[in-house]
Amino acid sequence: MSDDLYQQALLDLAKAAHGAGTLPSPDGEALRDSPLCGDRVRMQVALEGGRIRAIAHDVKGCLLCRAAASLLGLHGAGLDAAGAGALRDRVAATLAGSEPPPGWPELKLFEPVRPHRNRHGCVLLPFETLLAALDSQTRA
Amino acid sequence: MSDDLYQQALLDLAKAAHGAGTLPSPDGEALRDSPLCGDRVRMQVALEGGRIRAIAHDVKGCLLCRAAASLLGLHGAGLDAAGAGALRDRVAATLAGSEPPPGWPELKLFEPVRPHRNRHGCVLLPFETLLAALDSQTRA
Amino acid sequence: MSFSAAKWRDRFPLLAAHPGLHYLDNAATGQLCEAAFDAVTHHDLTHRANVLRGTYRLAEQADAAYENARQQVATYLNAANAEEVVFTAGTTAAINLVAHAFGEGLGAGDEVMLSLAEHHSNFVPWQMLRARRGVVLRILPLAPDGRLDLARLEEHLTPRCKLVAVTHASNVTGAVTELVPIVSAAHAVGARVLVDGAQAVQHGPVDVQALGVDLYAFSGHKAFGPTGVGVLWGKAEALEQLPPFLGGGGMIGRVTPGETTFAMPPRRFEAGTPPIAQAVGLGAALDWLQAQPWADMHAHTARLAQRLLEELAVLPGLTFLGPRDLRNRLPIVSFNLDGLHPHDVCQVLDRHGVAVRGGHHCAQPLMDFFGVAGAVRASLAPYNSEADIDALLAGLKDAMRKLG
Amino acid sequence: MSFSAAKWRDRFPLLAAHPGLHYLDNAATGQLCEAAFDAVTHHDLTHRANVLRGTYRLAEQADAAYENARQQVATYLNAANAEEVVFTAGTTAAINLVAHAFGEGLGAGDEVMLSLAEHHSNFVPWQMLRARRGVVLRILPLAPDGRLDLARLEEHLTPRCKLVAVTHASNVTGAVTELVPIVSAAHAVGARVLVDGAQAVQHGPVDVQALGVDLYAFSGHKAFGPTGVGVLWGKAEALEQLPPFLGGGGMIGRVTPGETTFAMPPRRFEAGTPPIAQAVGLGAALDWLQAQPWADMHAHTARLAQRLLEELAVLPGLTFLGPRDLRNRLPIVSFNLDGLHPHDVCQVLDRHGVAVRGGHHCAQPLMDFFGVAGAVRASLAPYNSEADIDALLAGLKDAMRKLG
Ligand SMILES: Cc1ncc(COP(=O)(O)O)c(C=O)c1O
Ligand SMILES: Cc1ncc(COP(=O)(O)O)c(C=O)c1O
Repeated sequence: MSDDLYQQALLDLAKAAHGAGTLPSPDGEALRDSPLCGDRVRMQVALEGGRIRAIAHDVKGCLLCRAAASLLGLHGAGLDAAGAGALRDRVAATLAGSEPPPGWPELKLFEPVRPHRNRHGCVLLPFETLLAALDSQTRA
Repeated sequence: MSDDLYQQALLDLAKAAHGAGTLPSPDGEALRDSPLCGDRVRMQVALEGGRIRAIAHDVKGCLLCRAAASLLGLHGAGLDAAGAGALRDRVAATLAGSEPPPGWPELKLFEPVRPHRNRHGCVLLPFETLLAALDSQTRA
Repeated sequence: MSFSAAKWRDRFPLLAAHPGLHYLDNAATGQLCEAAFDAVTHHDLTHRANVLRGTYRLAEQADAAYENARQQVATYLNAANAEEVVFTAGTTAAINLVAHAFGEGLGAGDEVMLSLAEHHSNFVPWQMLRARRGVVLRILPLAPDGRLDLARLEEHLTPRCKLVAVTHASNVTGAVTELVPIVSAAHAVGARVLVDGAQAVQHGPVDVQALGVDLYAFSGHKAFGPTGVGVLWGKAEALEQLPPFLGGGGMIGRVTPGETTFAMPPRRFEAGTPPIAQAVGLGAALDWLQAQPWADMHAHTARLAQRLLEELAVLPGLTFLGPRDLRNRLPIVSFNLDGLHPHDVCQVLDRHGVAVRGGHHCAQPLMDFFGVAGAVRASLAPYNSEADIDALLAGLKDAMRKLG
Repeated sequence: MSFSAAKWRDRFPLLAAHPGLHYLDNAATGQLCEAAFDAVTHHDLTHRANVLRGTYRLAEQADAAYENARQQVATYLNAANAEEVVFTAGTTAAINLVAHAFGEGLGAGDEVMLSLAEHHSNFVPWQMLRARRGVVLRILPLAPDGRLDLARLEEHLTPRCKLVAVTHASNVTGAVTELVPIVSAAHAVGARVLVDGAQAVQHGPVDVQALGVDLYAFSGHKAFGPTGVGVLWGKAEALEQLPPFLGGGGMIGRVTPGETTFAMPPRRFEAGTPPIAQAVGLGAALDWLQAQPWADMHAHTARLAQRLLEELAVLPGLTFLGPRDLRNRLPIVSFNLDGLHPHDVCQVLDRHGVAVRGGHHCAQPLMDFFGVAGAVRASLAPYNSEADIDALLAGLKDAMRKLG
């Protein structure tokens, strides 16, 4: 495990910013602040049969946060609420030391964040905002 | 200077309780609590031409406080307000390290209290209550 | 028996350095244990930085140390969750926090029940709340031995009661409060229960879940930890319902000149830079205490207290404040000697190397109940020994001779 | 020149033990000086006891040490009287004390004036007061460089203003507030002035009498003292007019279930066991600081800050938050690099052994004013050296290469 948080692959993922932008008519949407650093993520989802058809996000945040959002833009389609919740938990577990879940190879990029507990929130924020966006849809 | 707070002469002075009791029709009266130990002194004065003619006190307090009140009972007559104020200051100065004022030989008994700063208030309380009693008279 | 008071004493640097000191003022402040001393030193020499969001190593270490302390406190209290532990400046600060945060939800006619045995720190904040919001204070009376009179609970605990705030143990009589009936009666009328644990935690781990209480406060300095730190524990759902008390850095979500949102507990209640090194020291003290042989230690202090009670009882003119037996009671013994003022007695005891406190012990309503202005109090910790009791008794006899 | 940064650094045990550490987060927390460390250790090992009315030697020593610390603070602030010094848990606690005690006398329509540059600790307590009592908050705007816009003082300081609460120096821009015109304008309308000195006292002794302010707050941990302690200084006549804030032991005259009377300042404001050892440590820190060659030290830190400002200014995409010159300004430098997030920058700097902080620095209204979410902040103390600036600049270049 490299101790370097900022591997080239993580930088590339962040800068690719998969899913950045807005959806024309989202089914769900949420805005979340990081309570302590002022970072902010907006997530929009379009759904089909309870599953995510499309994701769009707008991130004012650090590279870790941007990479996490980009990862969701890349692979989020197809998740339902339960799947998104499980994913969030698996990401948290990965940060706490578990092996990343199969099928999400990019999560390996966050392993070096483990010892930096104050940065865990940066990685988790997009996942949590996605959950909130799905939840907003349920309640609408 | 003896380090012993409780010299026989001090005990004798306290137990003599000169001036303990009440005056039939006092010209001034005050009740003072020690803010931190709950001790309580009541002082009454009868005046003549602005000077103390008679003193009476009721003390719920420690031996130091009782000895100080007794000393006032013994020698307080004849003081006016200015004299009582000056006396209070001289007693405070004695506790702080100065020589006791002439004419009050018993104040020497309080010299061993000097290093015990938490007890200075015990000695001063009767003097302060006397001032308050004189002041109550002025205002009446 | 695996416990040795002499060996325990050696774990307290001040006591180890002062072999002639008979320290019997533990209810005022316990001596600092080596574990806490070392933890604070280590923290200040290797991990000192502000907490929250620092991204450099030192700050990460400071954060980890601070949150580890939170976990150590949670473990000692058997809290469900470390997030239920709020660090404060002490018991007094913790109780005032509740009086304000919980108190903001109360209004005229709402009731708060206390007992007559409370320390000023669990009395005055409620009087001040009464002045601010018009709540009614109900004061549970005491049985003649100073224990809370539970027979009169029903009479004082009305459906208008929103909070019961009682001490876990009296700092004057040592009487331990029977919390279980109080908690069930309080919960039956929908009231929360805040317990002042300032005198309890230093006598062994506490199980807040088993007690069933909602909020629990204590101080570091009485639990062999540093001054400047204390704890408010609260059930997660109880804390979540409380608005913040103090405003400042660290307790907010977002601040604009117009509006501010607040963080989740425990942070919501920790405005400003917390007592970081002191919390680390307290955590270390409790972690160390947790591993001690408490059954042996209780037997040891009870034996000393029993002897003290017995030998005092035969002194002429002696009156106790509080129960005369040791059932459900801490090794705290308060008394008066007829005609002798507590401060004079303590002063003479000091010349015997005996440190005890005289005065009202910040419990004037309880003093009034006993009809005295003050008392002499000897309060024991596991490091005390027969020699301390010997010195106390010899000193008392000397005081009676000298002052009588 | 009699000042050597390297020798000064050796008086800070953590820094002496970590020669590779470039600690530039002094505005968050200063490192603990040896004087404070030794004083706390000495106190806990030789004088630990509760304060107030203990009549045994240890308690007398604890009292004397605590009151001596009060005098040391008074001397550092040039206060008229040690009784004007109230020990608190920190700046945040001190400001909240004023917001409650002074705030209780305010009502709807009364005004409190702040500035837009305030730390959350001098913002949120007033917002909470507004919510409690309906006072109006007036926010003095800033000039483009982040300094308080004194030209607009008259417009915001109305005859309804009862209190002006402003920072002595910004924790983000380093700008030092010109207090004299503010104080005279405030006093002209009958308002009191509370100054948040959290960033000021660590840069040399303060003269509260010369400043003419009424109340002054600061924290121990930023002034090279312990965590867990702070100070509210107040003019005697200002403190005497304030009701108590927290209730508990030590701050009362007499307590009965019906009524309670309160002690005189400073005790009226020190409910419960104070942070005794921490106050002793803070007193020792200030006593030591008082004797330092401040003119040389100011020249030293100004030279470092000047170099930092100059070398940063030429980096591509760099923007400063705050004045670009050092006139009337502390050695605190906040900035952003275009496209780089402060936390990412700080994390790379950490790998260079450079400890700086990134984020909103508990000053979100000020961040909003500058139109940013956060910034990187390097804050200097006299122990910093050219080597620290070298490491910071090298690290920044690395961060630009790595993250850009
Ligand atoms: C200007 C200013 N005011 C107030 C505070 C709050 O100080 P503390 O967190 O020590 O209470 C700080 C420090 O964070 C500050 O920089
Ligand atoms: C029962 C009780 N409650 C509260 C307190 C107040 O604790 P502190 O002074 O540490 O805030 C004390 C100690 O003095 C106490 O004995």
